Amino acid sequence: MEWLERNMPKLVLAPSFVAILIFVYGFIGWTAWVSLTRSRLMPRYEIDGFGQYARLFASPRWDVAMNNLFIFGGLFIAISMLIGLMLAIFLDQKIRAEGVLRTIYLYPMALSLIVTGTAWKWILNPGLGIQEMVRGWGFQNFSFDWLIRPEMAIYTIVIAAVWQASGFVMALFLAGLRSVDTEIIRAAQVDGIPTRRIYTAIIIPTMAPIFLSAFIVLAHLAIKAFDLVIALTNGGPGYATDLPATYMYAMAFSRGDLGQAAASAMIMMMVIFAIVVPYLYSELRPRREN
Amino acid sequence: MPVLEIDHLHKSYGDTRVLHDINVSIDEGDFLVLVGPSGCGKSTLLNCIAGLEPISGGTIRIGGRDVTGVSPKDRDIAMVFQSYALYPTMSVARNITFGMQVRGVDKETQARKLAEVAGQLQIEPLLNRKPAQLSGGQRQRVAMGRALVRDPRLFLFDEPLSNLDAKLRVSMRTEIKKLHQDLNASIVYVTHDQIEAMTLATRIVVMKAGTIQQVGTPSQIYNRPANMFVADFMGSPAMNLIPARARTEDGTTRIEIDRDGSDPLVITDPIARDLPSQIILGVRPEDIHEATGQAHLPQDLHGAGGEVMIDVVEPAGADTYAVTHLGGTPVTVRLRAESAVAAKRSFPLAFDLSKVSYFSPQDGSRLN
Amino acid sequence: MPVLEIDHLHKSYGDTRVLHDINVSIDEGDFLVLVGPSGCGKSTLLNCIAGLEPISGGTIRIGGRDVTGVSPKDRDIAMVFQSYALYPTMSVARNITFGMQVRGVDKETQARKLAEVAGQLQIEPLLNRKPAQLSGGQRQRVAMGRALVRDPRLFLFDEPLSNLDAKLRVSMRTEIKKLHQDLNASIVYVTHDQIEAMTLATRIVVMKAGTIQQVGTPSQIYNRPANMFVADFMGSPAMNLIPARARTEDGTTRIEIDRDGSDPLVITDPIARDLPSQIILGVRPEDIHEATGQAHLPQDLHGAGGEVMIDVVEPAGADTYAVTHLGGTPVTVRLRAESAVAAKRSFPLAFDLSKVSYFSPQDGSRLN
Amino acid sequence: EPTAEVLHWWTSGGEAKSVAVLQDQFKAEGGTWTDMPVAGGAGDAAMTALRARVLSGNAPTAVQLKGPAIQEWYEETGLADISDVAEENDWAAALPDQIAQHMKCEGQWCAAPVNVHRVNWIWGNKQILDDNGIEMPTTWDEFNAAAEKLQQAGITPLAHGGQNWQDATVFETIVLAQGPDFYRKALIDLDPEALTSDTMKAVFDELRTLRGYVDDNFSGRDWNLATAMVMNGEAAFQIMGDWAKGEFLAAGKQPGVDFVCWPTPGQGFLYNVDSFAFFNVDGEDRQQGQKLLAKLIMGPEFQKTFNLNKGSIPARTDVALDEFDECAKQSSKDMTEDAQDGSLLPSYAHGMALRGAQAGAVTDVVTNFFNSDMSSEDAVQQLADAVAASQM
Amino acid sequence: MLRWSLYAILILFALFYLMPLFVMVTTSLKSLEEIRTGSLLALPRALTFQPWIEAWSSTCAGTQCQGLRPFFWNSVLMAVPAVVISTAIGALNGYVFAQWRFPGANLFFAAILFGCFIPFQVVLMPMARMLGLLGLAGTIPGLILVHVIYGIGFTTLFFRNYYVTIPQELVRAAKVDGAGFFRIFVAIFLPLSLPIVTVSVIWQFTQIWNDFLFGVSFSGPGSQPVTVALNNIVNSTTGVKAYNVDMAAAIIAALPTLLVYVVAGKYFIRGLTAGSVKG
Ligand SMILES: Nc1ncnc2c1ncn2[C@@H]1O[C@H](COP(=O)(O)OP(=O)(O)OP(=O)(O)O)[C@@H](O)[C@H]1O
Ligand SMILES: Nc1ncnc2c1ncn2[C@@H]1O[C@H](COP(=O)(O)OP(=O)(O)OP(=O)(O)O)[C@@H](O)[C@H]1O
Ligand SMILES: [Mg+2]
Ligand SMILES: [Mg+2]
Repeated sequence: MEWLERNMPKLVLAPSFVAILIFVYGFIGWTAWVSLTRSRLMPRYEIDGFGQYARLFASPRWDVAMNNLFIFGGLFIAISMLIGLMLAIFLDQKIRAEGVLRTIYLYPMALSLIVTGTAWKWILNPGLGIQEMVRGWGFQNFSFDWLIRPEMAIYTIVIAAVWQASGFVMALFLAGLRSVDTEIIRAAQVDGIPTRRIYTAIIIPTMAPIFLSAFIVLAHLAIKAFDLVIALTNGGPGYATDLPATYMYAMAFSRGDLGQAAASAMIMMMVIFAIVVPYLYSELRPRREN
Repeated sequence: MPVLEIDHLHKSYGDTRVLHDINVSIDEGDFLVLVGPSGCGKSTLLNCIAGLEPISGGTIRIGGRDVTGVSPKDRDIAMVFQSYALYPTMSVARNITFGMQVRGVDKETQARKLAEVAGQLQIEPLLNRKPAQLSGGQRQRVAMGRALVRDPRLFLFDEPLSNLDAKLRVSMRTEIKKLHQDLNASIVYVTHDQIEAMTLATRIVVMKAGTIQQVGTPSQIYNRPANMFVADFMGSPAMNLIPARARTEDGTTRIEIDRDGSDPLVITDPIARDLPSQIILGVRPEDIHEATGQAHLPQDLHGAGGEVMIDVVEPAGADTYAVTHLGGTPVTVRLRAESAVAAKRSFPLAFDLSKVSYFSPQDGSRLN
Repeated sequence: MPVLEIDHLHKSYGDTRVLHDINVSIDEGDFLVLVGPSGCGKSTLLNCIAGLEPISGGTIRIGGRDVTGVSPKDRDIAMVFQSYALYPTMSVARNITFGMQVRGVDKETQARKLAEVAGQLQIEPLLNRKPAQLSGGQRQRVAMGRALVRDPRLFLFDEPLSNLDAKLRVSMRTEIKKLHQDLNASIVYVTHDQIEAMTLATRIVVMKAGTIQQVGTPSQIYNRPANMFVADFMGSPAMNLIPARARTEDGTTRIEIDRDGSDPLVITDPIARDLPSQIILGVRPEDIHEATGQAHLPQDLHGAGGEVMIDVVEPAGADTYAVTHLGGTPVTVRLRAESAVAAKRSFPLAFDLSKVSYFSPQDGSRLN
Repeated sequence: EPTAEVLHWWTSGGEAKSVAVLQDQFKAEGGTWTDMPVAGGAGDAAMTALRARVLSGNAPTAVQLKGPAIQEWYEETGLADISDVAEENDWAAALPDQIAQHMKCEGQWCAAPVNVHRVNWIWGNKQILDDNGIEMPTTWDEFNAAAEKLQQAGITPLAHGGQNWQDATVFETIVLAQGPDFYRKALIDLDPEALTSDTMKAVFDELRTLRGYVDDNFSGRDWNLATAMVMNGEAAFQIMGDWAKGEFLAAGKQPGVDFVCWPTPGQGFLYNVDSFAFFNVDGEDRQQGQKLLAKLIMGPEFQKTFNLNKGSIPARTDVALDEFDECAKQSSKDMTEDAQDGSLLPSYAHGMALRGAQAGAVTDVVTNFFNSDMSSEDAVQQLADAVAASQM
Repeated sequence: MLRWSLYAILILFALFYLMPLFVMVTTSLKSLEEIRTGSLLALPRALTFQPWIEAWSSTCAGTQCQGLRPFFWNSVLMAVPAVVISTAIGALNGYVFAQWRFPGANLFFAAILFGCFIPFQVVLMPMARMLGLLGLAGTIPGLILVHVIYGIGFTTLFFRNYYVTIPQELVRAAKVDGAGFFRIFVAIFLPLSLPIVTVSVIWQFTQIWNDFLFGVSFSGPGSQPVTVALNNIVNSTTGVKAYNVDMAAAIIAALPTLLVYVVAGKYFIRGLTAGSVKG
């Protein structure tokens, strides 16, 4: 009984622990294994060396995909955080129609990209959407044709992704803002701190853990931005908007090149590891001392 | 021109009325202390002055300007919160300097003021800690520091010393007093500490359940309480409030107090007062004296007392308190520590009639 | 068997040592009061006793059982937190009954105890409120209530009355005293209020920077402080600590104190004490008397004083404090309110030599 | 009682109706049909589902599979042998040899074909062509000339979309124009010499030329929207398989009246054959289901109905084409002829010629070329490299 | 003045967010003819609700022509238990990580977080094998299991990061009051958790309801969720695309999620913990 009580926290975590061990790390191990084989349609388990990685690094398409990941991931995370935080702060000012606005900002998450992709495609298409509309108003020189320019198309993906995810980030931040002790805010007000500084210097630092949540969520979405690319550009023009996730999917499921897919997955995870782990470390460490 | 003028202020939380028709004004350099039982609305009043709580009625003027609806940061006030409200992610030093930094005070001045305040508050070794690493009293001092580095038109302090030990409290009290005198600062100060109230205030406001009971100098409040509530509330141990009968007779006032198992105690006030027949006699424990060695007593105390039985004796360091029964209530007498008083023994006492108050038993108001 | 036994307790936060080698034991029915300056480790010690902070060394035994590592809920304790720690989503009533509910106390008992405690604490009208709707003092009382409804082996109170006004404080003090006597409860109590410490404690522990300075009864602590720190810390205003020279002569001790612009003051202690030549003379303000009417003085004070100049006079209700200079330090004298003392005038004083303490100027330890 | 669970990606319009016909026939024969449609990504989603199903030990009875993928799956997991059904109904006689080969795994029948699409078609807007006096181009030079003319007249010559298989389709028709042998060497045998040859460079040059005839907004456009452009007179031509015909017909357009269909320049027939493969399953009822299904799929009735709906022609050569339109009839005729002289060839762009990895490698280069300003020299080099890497 | 511009910005953003919805709604109310000929961004000239009716009850996905209706229930059966279970587990995990730290807890937390990044494409195959072994292949419980496992990372993250902001004194008080691990959680933390439960439910419900990849891979013929049906409707390979039906279907498929947003949104109440504790 005593033992049970003392170990309850660990017991509670145990199922998650087992699940994560098998279904995340076990599967990562499986992927690592497969990446060393010549698996094609289906997994084969004879180790064959690092050939898949050599192929991967030789592929110009993979280069493009990785480049895009950095451009897209960086911009998407930064912009979504900024917009999400801004909207959360604005909504926190005792806004009248808060409930309605909040739902409007949030709803894009609700819609399946299978179809919103089409809507975005239309909106961004120079011949159908915004460009056409603005030109219709008489601005003949207006041009917004990123969707069809290989070097710019990735930015349209950023726009659509921000549109989809920033509302959720807003919700996260709003929940965080609402858990900050109001007395502290009052103290700052009396201290003569302007509202802007109250947010930047006092509230936002106390929300550091919420930033961690937002970062992880956004990074997750960025790395897995698969549906979005498929729906909006399908990787095009050419493969200009390919991302590692779409590359991997193409290899694994349309091309029957599982070994290659596994290798790309491993590289992807290593990159994530390299970026996320230092961040996790810096976020989790100081809390330990308190 | 008054620094702060409060006119007919009302404040409710939903249906709960918390402040009723508050009228107070504070002049430049005033040190106003708010006292009153827990929950009477002191913090709420401070919050209203600071603009942290919307008021339900009335007006507040600071420096002649109507600030009803003005945001706290534009009221030019500094405040110490009862709950400290430190910025949790900032170090102690930054908690204190942050306001200055925002106001664009130059680095040097910031450092100087920080050092100064840290010295006053004895928190130099803590400057790099986070609030979560501080003890209760340390947090309170940091909260004080945050206010002290400012130079506002009005300071608001909400029980700023409640978590400090006596020594530190005395030294902090001195710092606050100095602040008041040196800077001629205007201060509104909430405390439940009688000594703080008496020593710091130029004026005291006594509140009860959201209404003001009396406004006056410390000596007015202590010596001439406006009603039984104030009399009872101020002073520790509290003023004895003894039911008695009064009659004017031969240009003097004759006061009879019931005594257990004996004749009533009869006291003669040399002044003819127009009192109702039933009164409450208010007398502070230190105004009841031991009447053995008559030499100890001021001249006019002779005859103003008699023998009583002592129920309990409580030694308390410098003093000894003796509790007896009169008029059906316990009466506390404060004696020097070396007094030979003992429980269950008879004891000769005398009232200092120049210091007593008479109250109406009906509404508790002062009669003399 | 002691209820609580603490042996060689150490506690560090990271590199910061907060408690050094604490040894205390409490018997059934003891009322132990912890006092010490802000930040000296009182709350930390309570937390260690409660099992809320892991200790870095030593053992804690409750009721003879080693509880190092036992979870708080199995230690059979009740605690009031300095920061209240009320459950924010529960009503006041549920805050109080939660512990009983958890322990499976039946509904009826819960209701009865709730009513009882609410009455004692004067919080009946607040029972349905949420903590956020309470004033500071009200929160503190609710926190008290949460502990009082329990019937644990050991109560831990961390400054439970610091936010209350004097009257309420007195009545709460009485409640706690009753609790202690009626239930023969064992209590560890942190306070910075001298009167609370003196009136409540059966034993007082004085701490400083994580070490215990003295353990003793209130009168031991007050009258025979073990060192200058304790002497200075306990009592308000503090004991005067006056540098002096001592010499044994004719079976008496001759003590010389420097006086501004005049000969040294010479006092003769009738007992021959083996003192070093340089000493610190400790004397409480109430043990310095006015020597005009010699009749006022106890017999043995005769000759133990002289004339001094008064610097400041501070009237404080029942008392008046006069401050003078002796041996290069200010010396406070407590006088009756009606004393005719005045600033910048000469004043005849006398020390009560039966009450003075002598300390070593080197390590501050007591010499007599 | 035969049961079948059929995994396919024919979810909409004519296709779904056609599958429904099969389903009805199956039920009429007393079978139980469980439909498992998974659309998306030209069958990618269905393939994803298929893999999960196979790995969980729960393969569907029949799966829409085509081209070398059938043999690949056979190598990975084995497929059910339906030779008895095939022999009983003499499929060998009814199918062109090339197509029959796709249905066999190590000599035994393991899949049943549904239709034959011809990939190398040019679709034209009759009105525009007539207005500008354009004849059927028989070489790419003629096509270019016609396109220039149209461009001068302010008409978009070529409707094209943004899916990379559309790029690949155009590409393979140009390759085909270099002769069946070159096509075979380049896109079936992946002969490095052919891939880097001047001929291949010329192919890329032509592709670059064609790129100039496409309007600016083609990126991201679906193929059927491109078809609509031709229909609505916004563009003159589209190079697309015969499924485009379905769009014209659905919009009520008449072949020869509103639109015209020509094979792309050069000689040859690129085919894209849809088929169903049968996995190894347990249970008598499911195995029976497979057999019944195989029989029905190859049944003349189904072949006719289905292909009328879909715009393609029956895989069986012995189905009467009376009800089919002109384009289909020509397709059928060409198929029979080209089957004789070896110019009936599998379409690489539609997964009939190469394994997925290799086809993908080629497409990557082609689509990148089409959407950038890469030189033809670089393109052939990349092509050879990518193909080499994919064969590791 | 300031407030005015605040509202202006908020409304501007609202318009940005609404733009695609506007396109979708107007398209879903147009006839196909109008879509083909008119501007995409124009309001419908003649309203028609036919596409909505078709999308709900009669459009074909494969050989079945019953619209989205039959698949809805599958999604509900899958999403509701998966959301509840993963949120519950996440809340408990977060509670442990935030308030009952033990050596190694942070490392484990980091490990869980890193798990959030595993690409789902990678797990498909081994997961399929696992489900096959567990006998859950092609069933709704199988899907629930998958969604729970890959949802734990996020729910744990949300709750942990919310709970660390709650002062430790509360746990201490409750421990002294005699409450055990679960009691403290239920009586003290849960009532404080409404905002974060809202966030977690929104996230999980959205992720699970809109998931396609797992849905298509691990469902059987009788257990396909609504996204698979939607995909089948939208992703036709041939034939005329009924954009109006597609858009209507998409909006219908999103209705439960929107409903969750509206309902859950109520619980974003201000300042739940405020004033409870000093410092
Ligand atoms: N988490 C922590 N990390 C580092 N130091 C700490 C931490 N918590 C408390 N301390 C330090 O430990 C010392 C003892 O703190 P404690 O709270 O026990 O003091 P205290 O005696 O209760 O004071 P007070 O009367 O002001 O409440 C203080 O100096 C404080 O700054
Ligand atoms: N949010 C609220 N809703 C309802 N009543 C409230 C609220 N906040 C405070 N009160 C009530 O208002 C009254 C005044 O509270 P206030 O905090 O001003 O008291 P106080 O005089 O500062 O007391 P203390 O000395 O105990 O701090 C109290 O009775 C309190 O219960
Ligand atoms: Mg208060
Ligand atoms: Mg403390």
